[in-house]
Amino acid sequence: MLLNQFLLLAAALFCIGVYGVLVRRSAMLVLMSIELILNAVNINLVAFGALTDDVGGSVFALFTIAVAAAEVGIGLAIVLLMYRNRRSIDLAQVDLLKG
Amino acid sequence: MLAQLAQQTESFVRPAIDWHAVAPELTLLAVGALVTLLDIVFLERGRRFTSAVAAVGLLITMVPIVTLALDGNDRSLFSGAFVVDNYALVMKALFVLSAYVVVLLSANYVAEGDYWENEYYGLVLSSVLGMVLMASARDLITVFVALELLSIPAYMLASWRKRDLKSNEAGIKYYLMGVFASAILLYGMSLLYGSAGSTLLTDINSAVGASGAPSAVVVLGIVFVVVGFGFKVSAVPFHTWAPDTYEGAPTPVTAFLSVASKAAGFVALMNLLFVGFVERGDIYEPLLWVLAALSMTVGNLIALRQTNIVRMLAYSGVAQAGYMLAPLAVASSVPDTALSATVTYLVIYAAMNLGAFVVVMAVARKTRSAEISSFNGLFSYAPGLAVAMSLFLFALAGIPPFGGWFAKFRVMEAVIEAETTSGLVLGVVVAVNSVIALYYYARIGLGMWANDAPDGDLTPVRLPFSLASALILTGGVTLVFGVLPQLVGDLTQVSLLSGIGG
Amino acid sequence: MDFLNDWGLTLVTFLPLAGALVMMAIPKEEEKVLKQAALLTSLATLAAGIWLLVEFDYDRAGSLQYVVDKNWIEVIGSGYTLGLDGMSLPLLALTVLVMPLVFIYSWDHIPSPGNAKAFLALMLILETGMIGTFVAQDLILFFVFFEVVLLPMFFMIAVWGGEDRRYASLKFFLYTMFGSALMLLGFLALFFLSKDPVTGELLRTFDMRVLTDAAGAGIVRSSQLLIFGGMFLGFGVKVPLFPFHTWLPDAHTQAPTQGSVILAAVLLKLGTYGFIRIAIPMLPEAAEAWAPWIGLFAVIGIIYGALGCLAQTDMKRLIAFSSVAHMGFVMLGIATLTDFGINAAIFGMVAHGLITGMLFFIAGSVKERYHTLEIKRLGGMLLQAPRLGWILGFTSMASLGLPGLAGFWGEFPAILAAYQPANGIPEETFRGYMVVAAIGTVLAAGYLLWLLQRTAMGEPSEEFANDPHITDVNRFEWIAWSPILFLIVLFGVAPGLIFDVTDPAVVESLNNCLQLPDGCEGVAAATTAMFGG
Amino acid sequence: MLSLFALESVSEVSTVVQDANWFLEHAWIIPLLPAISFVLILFFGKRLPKKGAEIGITAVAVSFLLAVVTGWAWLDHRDNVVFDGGHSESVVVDDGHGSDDGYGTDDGHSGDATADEEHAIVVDDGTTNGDDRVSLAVAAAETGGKTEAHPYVAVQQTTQWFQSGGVEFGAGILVDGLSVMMLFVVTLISLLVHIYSTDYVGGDRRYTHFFAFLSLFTASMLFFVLSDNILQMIVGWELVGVCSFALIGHWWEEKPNSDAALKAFITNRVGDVGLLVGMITLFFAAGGGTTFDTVSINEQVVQGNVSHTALVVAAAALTAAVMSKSGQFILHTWLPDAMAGPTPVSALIHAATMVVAGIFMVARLYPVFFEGMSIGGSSINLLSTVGAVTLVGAGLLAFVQDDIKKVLAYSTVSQLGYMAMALGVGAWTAAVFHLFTHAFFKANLFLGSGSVAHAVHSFDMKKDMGGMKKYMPRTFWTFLIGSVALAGLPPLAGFWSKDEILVGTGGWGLFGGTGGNGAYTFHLSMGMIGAALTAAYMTRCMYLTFFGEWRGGHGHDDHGHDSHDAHDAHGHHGEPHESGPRILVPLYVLSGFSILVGLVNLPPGLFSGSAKSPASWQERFLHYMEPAGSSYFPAVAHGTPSWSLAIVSTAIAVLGIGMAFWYYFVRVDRLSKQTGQSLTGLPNGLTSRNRLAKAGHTLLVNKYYLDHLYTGIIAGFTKGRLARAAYWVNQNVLDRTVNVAGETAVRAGRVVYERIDQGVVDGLVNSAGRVSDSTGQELRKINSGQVQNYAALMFAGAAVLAGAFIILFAL
Repeated sequence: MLLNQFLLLAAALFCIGVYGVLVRRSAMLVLMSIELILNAVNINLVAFGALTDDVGGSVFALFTIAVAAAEVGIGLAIVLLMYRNRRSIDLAQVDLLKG
Repeated sequence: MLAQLAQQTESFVRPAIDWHAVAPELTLLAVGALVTLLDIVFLERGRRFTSAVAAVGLLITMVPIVTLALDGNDRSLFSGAFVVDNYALVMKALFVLSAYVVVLLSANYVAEGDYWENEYYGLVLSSVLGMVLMASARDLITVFVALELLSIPAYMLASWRKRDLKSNEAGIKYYLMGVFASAILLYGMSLLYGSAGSTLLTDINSAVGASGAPSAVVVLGIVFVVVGFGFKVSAVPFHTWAPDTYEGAPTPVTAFLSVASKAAGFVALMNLLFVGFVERGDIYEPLLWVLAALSMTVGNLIALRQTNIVRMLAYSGVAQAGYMLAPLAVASSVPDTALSATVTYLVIYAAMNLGAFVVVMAVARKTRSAEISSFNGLFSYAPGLAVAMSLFLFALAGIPPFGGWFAKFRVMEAVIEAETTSGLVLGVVVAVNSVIALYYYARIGLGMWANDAPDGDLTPVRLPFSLASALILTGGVTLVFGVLPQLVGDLTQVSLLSGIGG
Repeated sequence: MDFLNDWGLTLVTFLPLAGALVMMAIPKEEEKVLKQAALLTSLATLAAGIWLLVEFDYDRAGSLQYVVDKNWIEVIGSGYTLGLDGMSLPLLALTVLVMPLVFIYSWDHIPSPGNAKAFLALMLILETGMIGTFVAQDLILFFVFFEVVLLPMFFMIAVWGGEDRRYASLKFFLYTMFGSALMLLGFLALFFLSKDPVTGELLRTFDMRVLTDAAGAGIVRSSQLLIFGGMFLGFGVKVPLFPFHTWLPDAHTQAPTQGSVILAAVLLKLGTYGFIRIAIPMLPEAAEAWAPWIGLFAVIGIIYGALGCLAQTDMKRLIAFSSVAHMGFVMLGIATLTDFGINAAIFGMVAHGLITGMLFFIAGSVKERYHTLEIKRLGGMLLQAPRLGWILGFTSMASLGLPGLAGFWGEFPAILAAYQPANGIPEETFRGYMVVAAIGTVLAAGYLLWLLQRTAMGEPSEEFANDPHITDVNRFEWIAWSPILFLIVLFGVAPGLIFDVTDPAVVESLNNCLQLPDGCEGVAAATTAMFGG
Repeated sequence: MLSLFALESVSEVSTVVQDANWFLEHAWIIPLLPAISFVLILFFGKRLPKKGAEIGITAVAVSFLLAVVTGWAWLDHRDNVVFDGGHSESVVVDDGHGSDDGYGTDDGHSGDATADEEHAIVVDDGTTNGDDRVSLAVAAAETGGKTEAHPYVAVQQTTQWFQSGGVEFGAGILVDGLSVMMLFVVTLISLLVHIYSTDYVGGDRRYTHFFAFLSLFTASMLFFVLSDNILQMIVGWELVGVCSFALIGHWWEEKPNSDAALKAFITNRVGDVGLLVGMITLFFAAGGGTTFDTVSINEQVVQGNVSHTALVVAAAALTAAVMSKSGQFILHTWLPDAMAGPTPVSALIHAATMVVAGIFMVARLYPVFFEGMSIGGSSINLLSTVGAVTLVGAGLLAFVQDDIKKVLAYSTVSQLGYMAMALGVGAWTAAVFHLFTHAFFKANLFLGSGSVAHAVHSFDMKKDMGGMKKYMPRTFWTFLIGSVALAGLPPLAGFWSKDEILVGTGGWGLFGGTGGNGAYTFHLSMGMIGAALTAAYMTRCMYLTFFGEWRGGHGHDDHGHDSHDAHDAHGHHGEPHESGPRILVPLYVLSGFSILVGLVNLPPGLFSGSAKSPASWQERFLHYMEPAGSSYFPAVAHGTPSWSLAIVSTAIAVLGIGMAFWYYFVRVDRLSKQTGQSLTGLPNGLTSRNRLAKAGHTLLVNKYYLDHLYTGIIAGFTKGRLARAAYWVNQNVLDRTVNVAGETAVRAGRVVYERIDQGVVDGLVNSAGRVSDSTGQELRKINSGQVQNYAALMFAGAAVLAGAFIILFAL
């Protein structure tokens, strides 16, 4: 019974994260939303791991956290570049390449 | 306190490592480290030899791969999470060699640019390391780590030209879509882990493969995983990033993305399909059928209208991904043929596409533009290049005697061997699509031969040594695979099922 | 003799390719040397061809000779097998003969953008593709050569063609590619489904000989029909059969003279050869089911082609449409599935190759002199260039099927065979086809003589009245044309030369149909009902 | 006198032999010589002194001699091929046929002759002393006065041409009475035409071409005549068609000439459709799908083991071929237009030889027609009706022609109608005999008209001729002989052959039936009318050309609408003068034949066995020509000639002449003397009536013309309104339908090409291209550049797929 609550929480977090990515115009907030999704996944993993008291789940979560950190670093670097070149981090203006 | 800690860890027993199996990865790691070290030590002066070191390093990594191949028997470490079998070795060789060609491509391209050059090779090598790892990954965590290891450097490579808006935009788009897709993939993996209780693909297969209707969690898991890799492979509807990123990114990086990272995507997808949920064919076959048909048709249709050669090659890549997905759509009925068909296609596709990019870069050196019209009259001032480009284009279109025909033949063979109506329909779709594709390939060929050069200047194109050698390598491979397909046939006669059985 | 046995066919197939590679070495400027090299290669191939013909054992014409069987791609079970028998011999001879003549003709007729090196090299590659297709005895090898032919022809039309050559070349390439892609699906299905008639286990081979002996045993009828459908599309496009013919007029009108001659003389025969070598012997049951439809399309083609010709204003386009009509007769001969009909078809192929090739040569020379092929503007050729006029008259007589010339022996036996098709096929329908085909000959006389009247007879139009460079036939043209004219008469007077060679091979290829348990009747009921014969 | 002939029983065994007199065996040399001469003229003609003419003439002359000798050998072969003296040779009966008397053919020399099986029946060969006596017991007792001891044995030589798909393609010659007669006619007239053309076509630019094609024509006609299988007939048939195309279009500079040539060839090809279908049906139904051999096909038909429907189809199809080739009613329009060719061509091809090819084919395959049309016993069938209609129709049309050659052309069409009717009613010998005689006097007339036209450089009787009697007496006399022969006045040739035909119709019930195969009274009456018409228009033609004053030459310089003789170098004006010897000699020879040739086939009953015409003299032509009693000829009944019919037919001919004579010679002549200019007709009567005729609706002219009423009704009417109406019908209905057919084909072609080909079929292909192009354009919009749209698309794809698969599989 306990598991469902966790899964539901993770699913909710996941949807909020996705919503954030799709709607927010500022690159920073999109990055944050992605972090949100990744954390939702962590909850999932840990919940499953706990259910079957198998260490794999938490190991997987650890890896996810490490990778998420790396990604955010790179993400921020790229957004910084964007700011330096365009003076704004509004994703809507980024449409030079299309068609 | 420290002792207590140490005491707890005695119970931790170090897993036995078969160093020979891990040799390729280690050598790559060493080369990457060396390049970074050189960059730090020599700073500016290092510009000249970093690319040479990277190239030589890649060739050195081929040595352990070849020894492992000669050794012949499959090896498995970490209780099956890391497997080195023929299939893995072929893919590792493919990644390393395509990386080698990309390094050849970028040798003077990057040098001519005014950006800091050395990190470029470091990133490329680390990305290749990720791909090589992916080839042997048979465990969710390893797959995920390998995927991220090859993607993150790729995001940076995509936005390599810091001050150029287009490269920056390419980087943003690739990054955001990439991270979003891997998030979805991760979510799917977590569900799979949940239902199987272990991250090992073989365990997942036994859990997921239970007979009877699969639970919603399993279905969702599989779909999200396939979506994740669908992005990587640029299958429609997850392909939208590809054209913009290819156009924005520097051309060698585009070549790298379109060949190596797409191949890595396929490797991951195949690992999961053939090892992870091989019994669950009833779910992923229709899924992949839809993706394959969509990718082929949409990719080709959009490519008809392109005016920029790189965007056209992007969409052509999307269509080729569709062709490669086709055998996977009948994988459960004819697993071995499907696998070897896709692997063959990957190998030949790598040669053809890299060759095409070589010529694109060579022409860009003179015309300074990637527009298709800039190719007009190429035959009049650079007949060699024109013939080479025609060779690659008609290979991509699947016209014998160039390599592509055998790749497409193997795909059609797999699809027909399945003897299912969906297989047959997919075969017809492949046939129709190869005709649509032929239109835009032939149109460029036409332009090169029939039209006259833009504003008539006929100064011949001077090829630097590295570009020339890359051209000869890829051209030779494409022609040889076309005329003597048996070579690539022996190479790609692989099977993943033995992994589970063995 | 044994050199010939194992190297003969490989030599004759790849000699032109070797010549093309040698020409790569010669620099672009020395056109003369290039032309000599090309001519020399094609003559060497001709010599090799003749040597093969001489050594060919004619009383065993039914069985394959000079068989070469090496492995090529084991992984998909396809081998490098070549062989020559009565059916492919005349077509090989035709190819090997026409090519040197084309090279002689192009001695001083290199079309507009020049670049003789590429033009001649492409033609040599084309020759390899054509010869390869006729001698291949393995489905995949056949497919490869079948497609290799496309590329050089595409470039010849695209680069050296007429005004809207791009549209025509692309259309030609896409159309044929579509057909051959579906044909490949048919080959694959045949590969996977055909079973050994005796043991019943899967054959899994592309070797034509084995598949012909198996004759589609074990494949359930519906899939046989489907496979034959794929092959029908693939070959039908090439023939060109009625609904798939729209690429031919454009391709011919835009192609350079040499291109049209080769296209008409040999390329159209790949399709029909495919039918008699692959489609019919390997799937006899399906062949019977499809025969009335093939006959119907063939007959429509005859009338449709003729009506098309009557409407043309451009001479070359008219000749192209006449090819549609002629190939209609050939396909009618094939549709009867009798050895008499198929013999007539093969003869029709050779005759059409010579005659229409000749017509295109003349069209090319007229274009060379008048710079237009607009029939309205031409006229009075018999006055200004009498020999050219008479040759046009002679060839159009041959083309409309005047007995005593080659054309007649292609059409008359086909009409004769249509009276009594193989016993599995509805006879009344085919007798209807026979009458329509006979009416077709009248239309043929109509459009050909009308063309002759408008171009050759009458007074020359004032535009060209005293045009200096409308000269009569020059030296190279005579050398290039006289063998063809001689052969048209020779085959007209002594058709036995071809019939004796092809007859045993055709009987051999058709005897599977007779071995079917219920002969060919089994299918009759279904087809008559379906077709309402 | 009245005894009907008993039907001779038909022999079971094939009466064809391989070896006979050397000339009969090697008759194939005759066509070979002109063929060689064609090749020689083509290549070396230009350089020879006489520019090729001499090769042509020598070749035809030698062939003619050979033909004569072969004819002689045939007569000898026909006579003493049988019984030498009293004793009869013992005959080994062939196993298959249990008939009372078997026929044995000497197969001794099987060495050289390739006799195929069912023909060779071994007989203990008697002593073969040169004339290969073959002992044949007479099948049935010959009735009637003649003791016909000798059966009719043809000579056949076949070699295997090639073999395809189990079918034997043989090539060979079949020499019997019919072919020998044709050989003689073709070579003789061709020789005379050759000589004639050396003068007539003298200055022409393409003189050598003309002779080349003349030789080719002769060769192909001879090849056609000698052919022993129906395939060879088709080949000969079409080769002859091509030569006529080339020769009609000899002056192809003017469009009307090349139009005429085109029309001739295409109409022949229309007939060829019938020929092809007919021959193929025969090949399968009668030849058993293995052989084309005429003799075996005929035998199968005669023995009755061929289905009647197949025979009806074959006969109908072959009749269509005859209608086109021999200018029968519906498809005759090309023949008058073919007059655009030079006159020698018209004489040789469109009078004597080519146009009778159709008749020859019917004669050769007579059993097919006899059974197919069930000629014996019925009173009407397709062939005879077509013949009769053509006979009268063409006769009428001949009345209104101004061009002398057109008159003769329509007269040829009508005479061909005669022959077709004769064959249709079963009078085989009469038809062949009429063909034989007609060739001579029609060629004579054509060459005569050529000689006149040569002098006045136009063919238009009304404008440029008249009174030629004074200027060209010799041509006048030969032309007169020809016309009288054509009109059918006794003792000349025309009378005998026409009378035979009328006898053959068997319709003459008044004074006792004349026998024959059925009561064809309708055809008899048409024949009679035809005879009258022929006589009438020939008199008109004679008057307009030779009598009255010369109308041409003074003042008007235009040379008539279709006088293409202007091409001759020597186009001088001034008084017309007699033609040179090379034109006149052929005329003399032909008129001589026109007189004598009729006597060849004196009807037996006529002189009731009087000493003057002993039995051996009577019906020589029948004796030598008709393969009575042979295996490949049906049992045909022969009509007995009767006095009364002969007298009535002559009277009608005289009546025809009289009427025309009275109208022209008396009234027009008197009027033209009064008015001083030489008129070509009664100005007030005819022209006014012409207008009336042309209107065709107004009531008869008011009374004061009543005195003309009588002549108007009989002479005028037939000459005026009816003939003009017939001509109008011919031009506007028949001829136009042929031209309209051509135009509709072209228009249909354009419609098919523009609408269907470019529109539908090609359209589909192009539209497929356009559709994929535009969808490509739409799909491009997916890449809007907004990265968040991409993310949305991706997630939407994932969500949709997940949802669908869960619903499909998991629930």
